Amino acid sequence: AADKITVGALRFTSHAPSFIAFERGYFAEEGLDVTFEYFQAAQPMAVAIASGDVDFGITAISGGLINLAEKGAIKVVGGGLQEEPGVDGQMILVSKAAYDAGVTSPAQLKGKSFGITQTGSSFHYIAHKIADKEGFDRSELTLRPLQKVGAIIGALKTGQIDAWAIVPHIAKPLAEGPEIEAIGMVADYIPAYQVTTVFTSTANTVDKPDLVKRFLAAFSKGAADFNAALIDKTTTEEEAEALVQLLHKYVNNDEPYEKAAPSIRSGAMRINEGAKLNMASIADQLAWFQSEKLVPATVTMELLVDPSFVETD
Amino acid sequence: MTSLEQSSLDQTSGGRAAGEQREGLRPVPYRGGGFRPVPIRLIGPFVFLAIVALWEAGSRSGVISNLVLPAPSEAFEAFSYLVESGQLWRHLSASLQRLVIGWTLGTALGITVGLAIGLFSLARAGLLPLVSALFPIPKIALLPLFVIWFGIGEGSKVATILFGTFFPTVIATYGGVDNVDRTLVRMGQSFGLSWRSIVRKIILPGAMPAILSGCRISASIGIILLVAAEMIGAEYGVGAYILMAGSLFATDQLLAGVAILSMLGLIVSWLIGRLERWLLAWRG
Amino acid sequence: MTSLEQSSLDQTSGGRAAGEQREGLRPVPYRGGGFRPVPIRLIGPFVFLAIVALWEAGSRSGVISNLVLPAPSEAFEAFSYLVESGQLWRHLSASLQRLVIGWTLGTALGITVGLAIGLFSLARAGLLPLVSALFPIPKIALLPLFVIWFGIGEGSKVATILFGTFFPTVIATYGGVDNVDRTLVRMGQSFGLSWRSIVRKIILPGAMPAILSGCRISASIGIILLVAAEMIGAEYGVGAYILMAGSLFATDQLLAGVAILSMLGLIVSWLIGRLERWLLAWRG
Amino acid sequence: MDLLLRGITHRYGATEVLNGIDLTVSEGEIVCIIGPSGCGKSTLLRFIGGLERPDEGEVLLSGEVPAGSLNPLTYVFQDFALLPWRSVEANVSLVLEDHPLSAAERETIVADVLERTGLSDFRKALPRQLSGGMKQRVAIARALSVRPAVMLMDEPLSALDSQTRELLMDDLVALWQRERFTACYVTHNLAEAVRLGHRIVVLSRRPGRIRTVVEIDRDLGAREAGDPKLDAVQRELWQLLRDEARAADREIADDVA
Amino acid sequence: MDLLLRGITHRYGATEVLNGIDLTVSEGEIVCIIGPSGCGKSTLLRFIGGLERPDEGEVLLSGEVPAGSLNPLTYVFQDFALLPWRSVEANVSLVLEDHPLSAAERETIVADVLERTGLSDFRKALPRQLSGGMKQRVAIARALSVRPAVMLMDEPLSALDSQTRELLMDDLVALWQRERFTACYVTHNLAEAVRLGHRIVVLSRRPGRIRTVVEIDRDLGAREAGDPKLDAVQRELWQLLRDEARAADREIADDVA
Ligand SMILES: Nc1ncnc2c1ncn2[C@@H]1O[C@H](COP(=O)(O)OP(=O)(O)OP(=O)(O)O)[C@@H](O)[C@H]1O
Ligand SMILES: Nc1ncnc2c1ncn2[C@@H]1O[C@H](COP(=O)(O)OP(=O)(O)OP(=O)(O)O)[C@@H](O)[C@H]1O
Ligand SMILES: [Mg+2]
Ligand SMILES: [Mg+2]
Repeated sequence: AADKITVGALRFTSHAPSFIAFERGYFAEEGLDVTFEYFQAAQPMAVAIASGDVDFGITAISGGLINLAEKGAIKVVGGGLQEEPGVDGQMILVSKAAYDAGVTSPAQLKGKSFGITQTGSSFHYIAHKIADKEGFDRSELTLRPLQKVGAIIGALKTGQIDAWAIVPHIAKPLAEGPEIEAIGMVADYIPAYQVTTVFTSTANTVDKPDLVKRFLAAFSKGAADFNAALIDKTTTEEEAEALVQLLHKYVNNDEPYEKAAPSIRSGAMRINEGAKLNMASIADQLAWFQSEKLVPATVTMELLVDPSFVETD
Repeated sequence: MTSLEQSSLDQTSGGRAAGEQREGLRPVPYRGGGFRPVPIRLIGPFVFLAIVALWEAGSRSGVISNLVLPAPSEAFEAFSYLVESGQLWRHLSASLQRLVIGWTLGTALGITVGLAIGLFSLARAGLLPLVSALFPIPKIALLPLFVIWFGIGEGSKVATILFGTFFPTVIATYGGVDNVDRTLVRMGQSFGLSWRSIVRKIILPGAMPAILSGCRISASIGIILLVAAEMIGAEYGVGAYILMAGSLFATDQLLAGVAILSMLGLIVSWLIGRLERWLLAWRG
Repeated sequence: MTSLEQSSLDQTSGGRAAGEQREGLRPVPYRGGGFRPVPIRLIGPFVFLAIVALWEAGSRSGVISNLVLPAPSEAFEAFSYLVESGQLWRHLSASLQRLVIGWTLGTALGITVGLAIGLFSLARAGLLPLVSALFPIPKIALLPLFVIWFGIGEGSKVATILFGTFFPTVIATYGGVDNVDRTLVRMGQSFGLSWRSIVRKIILPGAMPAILSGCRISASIGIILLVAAEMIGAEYGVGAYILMAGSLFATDQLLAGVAILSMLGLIVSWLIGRLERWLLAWRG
Repeated sequence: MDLLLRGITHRYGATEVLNGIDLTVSEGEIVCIIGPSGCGKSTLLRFIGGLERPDEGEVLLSGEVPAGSLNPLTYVFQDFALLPWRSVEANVSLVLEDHPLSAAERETIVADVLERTGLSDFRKALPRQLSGGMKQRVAIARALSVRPAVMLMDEPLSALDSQTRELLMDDLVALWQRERFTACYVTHNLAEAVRLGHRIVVLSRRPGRIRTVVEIDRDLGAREAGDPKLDAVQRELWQLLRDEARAADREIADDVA
Repeated sequence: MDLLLRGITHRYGATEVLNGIDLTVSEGEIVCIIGPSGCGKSTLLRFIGGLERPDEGEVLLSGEVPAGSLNPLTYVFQDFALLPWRSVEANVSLVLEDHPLSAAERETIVADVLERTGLSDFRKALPRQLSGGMKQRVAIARALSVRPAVMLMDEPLSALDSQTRELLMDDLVALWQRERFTACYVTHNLAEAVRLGHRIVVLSRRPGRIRTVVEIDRDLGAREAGDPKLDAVQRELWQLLRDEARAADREIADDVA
């Protein structure tokens, strides 16, 4: 019989490979009986893996995830979304007011405020990487934890915060509106940024390495389909359309298809082939967390990552 | 001394002066009344409609920007869509199930612990400080731990509501037990009633008004906590719907969700009112 | 009939039988007592210490995994670090400022509106349904709108606490006004006291016990809402500290933060107790 | 100053409470109003004091208000109606504060009425520290402080135990002998009525009508317990009231009480 | 069955409430206990009923408990102590439910006592629908239902208005004439004591001591209002109590009351 597993998911395009693998039977081919558990945010997903409610998750590396790894509960086993030159990646946005006041490039962000969801989130990391590259002190960028993406959007639209960075399927429609301007790309500040990773419980990596391998295999097939249709555009338009329709079942499904399809398409970013993992990017992120004292200095790459399942570089 | 017989001849007279003519008569000044607000019918609905109408007009004319507040009609549209698509029932049934289970368990446990604190010195000395210390802890703060303790399924959601309703019920119950008229208890003892009889027939019914008003409070806390409870891995549920609307900044859906919670609150409070009228009919 | 004089010679005698010898004497059975829990000293602290000790032992021995619950000593360490690094004061002062401003405004507004509802039919008919409908709305649900309305600075944080404390104060105040003994009001009118005098000297002091117990409730609601309020753009504050600890899954810091809120609640409740003892000294 | 009631009739909802009451209270006399429970005695007193208005009929004043009377029609309530948060003297001064009096004048009046009611030692006490009898004395002192033309007393002694009641009756008699106040005195207690009333108005069961008025012209100071004539009046009043009292007692309040 | 009190002394904290009370209550007699407020009358009654234990002294029973008595020492309380959520019949049946009686037996007893107290028409009424007098009748019916050997009555009529009190006194006399019950009757009201007591025990102020015991051997049924001898006893009792009553009245409760 097939192994029953639970996969944690957000209703984002970044989770498309799982949805595709499920819909096109790749999981079934690997003998996996998958049920999805949906989350509103990434952090609880990490906790759910630690508590054993969920077997696999895909999300950005956050402070919470590292702390759970430090407690020996979870491990990163593969790569997900990655920034790549030439593919629309995360964008740096500023409010109209800030733009009019002269913040037309990230270099002028010194002394401005920057929206993040929570301390230790990927937004936090991005903000500091921008400060580092532009050569001003990290503390010159005022961080505003607003918990939710929606709250950040509201704050940015009304000019209460000056800047933010976000994935393209959210950034593009915002930048087209009158209240917000795009001033740069995150990829310029964090090259080869490993945005999301695949992770699982430590117990799975030890007791069921085979299960992890099979999951990653199916996931990789889904990622390949996704990249072919929406990033590399090597498939026919019909096939791409079919894929978008498939994804609409999971993503933006509270909007009519006509409205949802463009945002699904425009939001597509490359998913690592074969769930390849960029170890350098992860090491950089870990180092940043430690430099900000958000995670104990005792966390090592070995505690955080189990590189035995996928190709790394 | 006029004897009774004499004056009783004069049964209809109000004394010597009634009917007599006097000068300088004036009525006593009226100085009573007031300090007793009386219900004025239709004012409530009128104020409500007026606010909605003004708000709608403000939204349509652009005085109230759509960003600040969506028009009531938009919120209503979002609500209609929920009804038509059948999603309403899905959200509502998920939330109601959590509410009913969490509230029932929390209330049952709360009444039990409250009775123990109300009846036994040891329970009071040992448990009351704990209850007082744990009561004011915000449940959202504990969510990350709840996920570990109770999982991301229904467990943690029910637990959030259970914890939220448990403490106020404990406090209402032991307060109610404390306030049961002690002469009734002494009466029971003086007739040789057993301890069980006294608790069952005197203490419990006597504490019932307080317990029910505790239920009223815990039910509204339960509804409020739906949002917090459904922060963790809930796909359906009114709280999850509101959170999703909030994170998408879909203010029309947000308001529709809030209105659903508000109506849910009114309905639950009405139900408890019925229960009170039934259980406390003796109060008249 | 024995005359009074006769029997009063016999002043110390308890009647004909006292002292007499009888057979079959037995004491009346005792059947009173109980149903009045008495305080037992030291049990409270003992239970508390026992729980902490057991928990610490459980954590050290590994029975309670670090993932499930950090040891109390770890939470205490996190707290010590807060104190030593001076961060405690920074978080606490930020939160206290929000709490004091929001609670003061909410309470002042709440008492005003509550008095109006308690005194005027029109206010009652118009405002009470609104208050009842808005009271049970969870404040977290409205956070996205609060951000738009009041900004992400102190405005929205104070507003969250203000809204949270306003409604219970309104309800406590008008309930208190309703419960002021009407004979006292009639007394005031019968002596020709002015409307202002009656409100100031009879209604307000009479409603004071209810208003103060409303303050007790609203203060704990304010403390609970600190976490929700500091979800939006707060760098410092106990709520922000707890949220950060939660998002980093730093459970030791989380517990330290929760303990700080708990202690804050106890201190505020103690302060209100002092205020009650001072303002309500007449209750004895 | 006299008080005239003409054709007072009143209904609460569907129940008629009072029907065609005509009555005069003359200066210096104590009129006792007795009747079974619920016959409208308190309602009648509220009409007299202007706290409520009858459906029909009128309550009239005739003659000059005595000079210096701050509140011509002044109540003494059954449950004392003292503000529990004010001391004895502050409870008295409460009813003077809205009048244009200097603090010294107020202080003089308060000291005077407390002296006259034997409360000088209790000035600073709070109501909860006092026995029922002392509380009612404070209420009487408060009533005296506004120099009433007519005192409206609604069962002023019913909340007291019987021994205290005796003591206070003595006090009231002594007070009347000194001050000759006018009063409308509502009571259930025939002994009280016979002891304190110059005239006793007997009301019937609801709707309250005047059944009879008994005049007792023996001086209040000369009325002794055990006086056979007073006893006879009291017994006859009881004959008159007994059946109605029993009927009132056996009444079941309807569910919407 | 007789009741013997021997050297009852009791203290609440620092205040001595009762001192050296010796008393016997014999079968078939009503012993009235009177005294000023706070002299320990209710406390004494609680000792007799076994609801509290005195610091010193003992309360003893002598003789056989009458056959069929379910609760030999049975209280009637001043404030009726009816369960407001139970109807009249359920309030009576409450005290039978813990005894091994069949439903039919219970029903017979309830019907019987309600009949005897004239409450048959009120079986289904709730306490709040009844007047004070009827409530106390229910309490008496409840007490009768357990066939007491001694009734312990703590100011059973003080919460009633004076007319109802008269009616209930008549009822109690009639009841005693039929049933010859034994009772310890605490009261403030000398008229009640003189009307109902075979013996009247006068207590002093706190600490309560027995000052005197007055025996009145006129049959209860033959005692009429206006009987000069009874009046004389009542007046003499009042002479005895007046000063202490006044002193008790003028007591200030300390702040920790
Ligand atoms: N505000 C009111 N609204 C409706 N009914 C009332 C009101 N006040 C009194 N009643 C009713 O009117 C009747 C007369 O009441 P009132 O208090 O005047 O009687 P009373 O003679 O003073 O009785 P008691 O001897 O018990 O004091 C009663 O049946 C009472 O229930
Ligand atoms: N449980 C108690 N704890 C402390 N003091 C008490 C207690 N019960 C009674 N007292 C005090 O003991 C004294 C006697 O009380 P008790 O009630 O027996 O008097 P009483 O004669 O019945 O008075 P009353 O005539 O007012 O009913 C009072 O001063 C009272 O305050
Ligand atoms: Mg009355
Ligand atoms: Mg007593």
